[in-house]
Amino acid sequence: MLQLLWIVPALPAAGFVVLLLLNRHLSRRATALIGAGSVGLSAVVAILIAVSFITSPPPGDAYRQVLWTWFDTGGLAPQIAFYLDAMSVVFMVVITFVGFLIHLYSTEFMERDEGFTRFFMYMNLFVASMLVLVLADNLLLLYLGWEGVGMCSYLLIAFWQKDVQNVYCGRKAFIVTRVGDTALIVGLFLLFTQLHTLEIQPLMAGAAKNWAAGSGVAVAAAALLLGGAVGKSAQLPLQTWLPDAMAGPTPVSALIHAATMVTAGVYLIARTNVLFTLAPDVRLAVAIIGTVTLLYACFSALAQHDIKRVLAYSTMSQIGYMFLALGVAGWSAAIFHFMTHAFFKALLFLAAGVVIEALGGEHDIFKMGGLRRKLPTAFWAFIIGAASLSALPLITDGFYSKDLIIETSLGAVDGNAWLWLGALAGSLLTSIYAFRLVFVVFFGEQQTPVTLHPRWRMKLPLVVLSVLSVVGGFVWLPGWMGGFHPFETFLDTALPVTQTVAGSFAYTGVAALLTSLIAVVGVALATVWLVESRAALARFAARPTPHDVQTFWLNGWGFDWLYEHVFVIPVKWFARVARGDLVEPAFSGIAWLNLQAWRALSASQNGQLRVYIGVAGVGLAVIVAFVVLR
Amino acid sequence: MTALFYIAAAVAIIATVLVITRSNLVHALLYLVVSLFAVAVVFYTLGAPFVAALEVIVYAGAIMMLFVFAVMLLNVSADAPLRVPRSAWIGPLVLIAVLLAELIYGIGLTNHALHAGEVGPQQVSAALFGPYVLGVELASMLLLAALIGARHIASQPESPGLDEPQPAGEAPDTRANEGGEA
Amino acid sequence: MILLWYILIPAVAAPLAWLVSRSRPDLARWVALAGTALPLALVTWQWVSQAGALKAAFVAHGPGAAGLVQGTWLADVHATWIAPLGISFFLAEDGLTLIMLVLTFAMGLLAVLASWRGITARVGFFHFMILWTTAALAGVFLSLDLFLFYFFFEMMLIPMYFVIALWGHERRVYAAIKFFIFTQASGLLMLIAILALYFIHGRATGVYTFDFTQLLGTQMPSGTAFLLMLGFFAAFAVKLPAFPLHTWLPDAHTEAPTAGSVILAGVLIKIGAYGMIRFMVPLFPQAVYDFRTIGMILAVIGIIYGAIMAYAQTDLKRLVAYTSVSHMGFVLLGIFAWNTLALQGVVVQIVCHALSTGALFILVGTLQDRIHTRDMAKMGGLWAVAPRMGGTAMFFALASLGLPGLGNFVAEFLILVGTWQVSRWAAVLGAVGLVVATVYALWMMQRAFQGQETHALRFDDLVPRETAMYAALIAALVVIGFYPQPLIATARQTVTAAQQMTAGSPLSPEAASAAQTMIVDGATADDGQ
Amino acid sequence: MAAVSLDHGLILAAILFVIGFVGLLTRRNLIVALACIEIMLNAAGLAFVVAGARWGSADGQVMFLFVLAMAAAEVAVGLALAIRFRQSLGRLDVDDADEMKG
Repeated sequence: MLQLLWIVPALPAAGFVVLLLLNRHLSRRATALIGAGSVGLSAVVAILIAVSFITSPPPGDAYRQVLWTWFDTGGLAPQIAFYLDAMSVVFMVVITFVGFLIHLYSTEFMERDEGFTRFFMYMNLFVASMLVLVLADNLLLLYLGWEGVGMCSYLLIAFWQKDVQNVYCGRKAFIVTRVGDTALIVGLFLLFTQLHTLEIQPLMAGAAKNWAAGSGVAVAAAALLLGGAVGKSAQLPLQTWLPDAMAGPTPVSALIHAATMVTAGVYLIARTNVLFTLAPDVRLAVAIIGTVTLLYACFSALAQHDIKRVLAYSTMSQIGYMFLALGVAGWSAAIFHFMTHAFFKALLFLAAGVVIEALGGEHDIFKMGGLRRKLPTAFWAFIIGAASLSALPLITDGFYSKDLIIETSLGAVDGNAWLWLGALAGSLLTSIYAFRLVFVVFFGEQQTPVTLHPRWRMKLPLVVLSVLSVVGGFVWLPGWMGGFHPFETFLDTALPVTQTVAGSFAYTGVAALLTSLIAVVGVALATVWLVESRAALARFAARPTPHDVQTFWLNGWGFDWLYEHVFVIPVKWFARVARGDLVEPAFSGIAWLNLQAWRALSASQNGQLRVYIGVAGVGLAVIVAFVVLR
Repeated sequence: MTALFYIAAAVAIIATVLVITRSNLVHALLYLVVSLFAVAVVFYTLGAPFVAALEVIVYAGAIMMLFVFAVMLLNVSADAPLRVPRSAWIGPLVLIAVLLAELIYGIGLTNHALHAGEVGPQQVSAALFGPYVLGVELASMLLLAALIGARHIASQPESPGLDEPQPAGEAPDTRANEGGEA
Repeated sequence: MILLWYILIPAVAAPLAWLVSRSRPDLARWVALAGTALPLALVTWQWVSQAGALKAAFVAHGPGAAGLVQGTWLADVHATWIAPLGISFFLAEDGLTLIMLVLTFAMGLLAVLASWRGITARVGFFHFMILWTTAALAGVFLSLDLFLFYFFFEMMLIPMYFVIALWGHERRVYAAIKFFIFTQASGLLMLIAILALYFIHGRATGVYTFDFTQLLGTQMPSGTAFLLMLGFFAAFAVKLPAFPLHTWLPDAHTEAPTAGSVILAGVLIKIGAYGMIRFMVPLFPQAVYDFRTIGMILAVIGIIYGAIMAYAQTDLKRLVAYTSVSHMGFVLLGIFAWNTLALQGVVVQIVCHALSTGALFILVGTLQDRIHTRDMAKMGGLWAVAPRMGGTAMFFALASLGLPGLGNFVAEFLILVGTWQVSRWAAVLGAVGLVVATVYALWMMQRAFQGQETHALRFDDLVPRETAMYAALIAALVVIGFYPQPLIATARQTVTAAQQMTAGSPLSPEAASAAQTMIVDGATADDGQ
Repeated sequence: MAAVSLDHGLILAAILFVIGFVGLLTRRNLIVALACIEIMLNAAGLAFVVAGARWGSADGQVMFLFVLAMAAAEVAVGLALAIRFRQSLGRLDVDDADEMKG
């Protein structure tokens, strides 16, 4: 069964190729069938492989499949090869399965769009690239997938390319992530030069063997990889592209900018955990970046009007949690949160997509309202998603994973109280903004009429994801709930076990109660402010200081402004100044000098015969003088 | 013979000076004939009777005849400024004074005696058709080319556009005024 | 003997094309097609049939063999020509030559195809020029006698000048003269260097010869060697073009007809890289080593400056031209890094840049034929009008920015990883160039193809002839992106031999890697404490 | 026997030459200019003959003959040009012939 591994990425890739070649000759139905079908088949194969992997683990708990040698020169011989271990199984299944649900959803969501085929082409290519990323056996192939998803992200954000604003957002996403990618590829140079391979497992073994913990080269390598991860996962300071990425169609946001691509950074760090273990300083940086980002994103989310931007900031903040987990060596916890987050965030986005579609493309939450009765499926899906995002205790999958991260941030050997407090504060803010969204969108007065109701292909994914968002967390229950944790056991075959401080406060029921309480308090606060005393809130928000703060948060804390002035404007200025080429004057200068010399000499060529003779006479005099006086 | 040389030299110089100073073109040409005759005498005093004869026949005879015909054809007397303003002489005179001084200095007044006796037509012919026969052939080519060229140039019909005759009214005045610089 | 055919077929087809055009202009196109397709088929056949020989040559003469010796060639022609001056008619072919020949004929073929409809004036003379260029280019890549090399080097200049000056766009004469002066002036510097080398070698050994294999290892004072190296560098850097000698390129590319741009970008500027690998570095390894820092600085400036300049342009073709400056910066970087990885990267870059940039030029050409402008301000939203063209442009834009999975990425990665082992900052700055490449490539797509279509332009999408050309190029780039090994294996022997010629100098990879190891060990030891 | 020295002969040639030269510089009439050229050529021929006379050799005279042939050719072409000049410019002023200025 495992030998079929290559089929998993090959199916969506084949879908891409077929759609590309037959582009114009396919009906919408056929396009949908190929687009969604290839991913669906891929999901089936992936699940079969996962089952096979779990029931009869291959030797060493990892399976490696070599397709061919990419190239071989100068000691560098990366292969087109896939590597399957517990972590890649999780990623593979989530990507294909959630990917399939979103494709299914898209067949209805995009059905009236003129770029229907193009959409599925890009989506299939994305899924294929993402699978290559998570299955890659070496870092170069991983980089191929990494850039491939970046490109698809660009193409899909800019999908409605008639609007230049969308194209701008796509470009911004690609360029900002590419800044991070540059750090990653430099990291690859460093790793290859030092360890003479790019294959991940030997690389990690070699690093562990040759490098001392905290050595400069390990820190440099880890820091460079972190740079790539930060760009892709929209963490500070390369986070500015993600809110703008919401310009793409909603299923794109759900698949790429919530469930899968943005978590590639998490995957990369978890995959190269050995390096990060060797570089404690960088790992601390990961934790700090995660915590700061999650708080930053929570505050920004509170101020947004655009339903998708709220969700984008919430994605950023949830990935911040994952980074926090990675930073304190909670590898498995981060992967766990990745999975639950993929379920509930895809759910939220898809539900938001239903709302947007139903209201004829309206994004502003303050023009929604009262949709509870009109769109019950979306409402319940959204409630479940928001509850999961807020980590309401026991009944949501978000609770189990986020609670685990909060626990780990204090209870792990590398954890500390500051990170823990940050995580708790984030939890409170998350519940507030999540339920602010619920209350503003679904309660109160209806502002815009509903024009469209979702049919089964949009409803089914919502239902499935709702169920998963509830039960998805039961695979890893906390210690005080009985310690049922098959997911952890499974991941432990691929990832190091988190070192915890025995008897830490974090693992007590009291701490769990505290985190649960905070989530509930957040929901309660949102209820009070938005349902009971909305007018008072509006009055408060209208005051100068809160208003300024809100604007500041709305604009993502001025990062766009900063980057615009530090990078974009100087480069544009230089480009404008240098348009005619700065070197050109040197060469035109030579030409100009020649021209002047020509002018001067041609002035002597005046056509006056007697002047010529006179000059010849002078010349004669000079020559004769030279001869006779010598 | 010596005296004859110096007299002939003096005549040649004076006549030549007159050639370039006369404003009447025909007069100038006649002085040129005088100058050429004087040079012919010089040749004779130098013991070269053959070239002296040729000087008279070809230069003073044939070439000057060409000049006179040309003058007659062109009716030059009605033409262009033949009188040269005094100031126009200054520059050229300074220049040639320098040049002449250099030449005389270079020649040096060392009184090399000339070879006694004359070199007659026989010897000249022997040399001409001996070692210099190639030169003679080339000279004949040159003369042929000149013949054809002169015929061609002089007879070419006027091509419009390229050579437009200048308007006759204003040109002479402007030219006459600026003649001084040289 | 097969080598002679590579030069003779296009050289004979050239006057033939001219002759037949007098009676039937369209026949000239077919003659030109045959004149490029035939040698292309021949060289491809040779490549396929001699793949084994290449491998054997590598195994037999590979590591440890004493450099470039006769017998390692796939084929050679060695005839006396002007014996008293030591000039011989010496053609030889190895892996790199083979690749360059394939490229030459493929680009010639593309140039003919790309001008099938675009060129209507003086059809016969145009194809004469194209074929003549092709023949001269084949000669450049084949000759190992420096005099012969210079002869072909200059011979190719003239038809190119006419192609630009006669069939170009608005400022064609200016561009053609600029191209000519730059190339000619720098070529003369190379001639001086060649002659100086000839005399130095002759004085030292008594053998006056232009034979490259004999001139190798000529002893001379380091100052002299440096000056001679600069002579070669000037010629090749202008061709490449390297910053700051690049300013002829945007003008020439912009004004040249499509076929001219394709040959310029595809093959002509690659002579710079080829000449450096083949002649400059092996002849003067120590001087190149002394020059390395400056060379790398120029390369890095070229990468980033070229990319920013591309971003700054409003003329689509000029933009593409500046991307060449940026990409050739990578090539220069790889050559100065001079290790296996970087050199193999250079070879792949040579091929992939020809394919991707050649395609972009054809694309701009087809676009210009249809809408009669190259000004991006007058475009926008063209995707909606011609989606196939938009998709094709997107593909080549992505190739241009070095997307993994396409050949350009393999090339740039190999170059940068090789450079990293020599100079870290150069590799990092080169990688930054990739970000700027993203900026210009996407900016180009936005200005020309995306956004609202406001100028009410209506024109045909790609016709089958064009689709076939692009499909071939796309396929080639994807194949190289995922399986560049045939290219790498073909060039391996050349790369190894070239490196062995410099084995005694500090440029050799052994010396570099020894130094590198020392640094690493030192760093590790320090950090460990 | 002869008190005529080589130097005097050469000086005579030089004087005639520079007189012709000054005429060329000052006179603007094309016919006079041609005449001046004849003077200069004649002076050159004189120098040849003088030099030949120094050694009693025929070479000097042979050279004079060549000069003579050249002068004949020159004056033929020159006068033909003068006729054309007159036809096209209406005058014989050499200063009118400045169309070849750069």
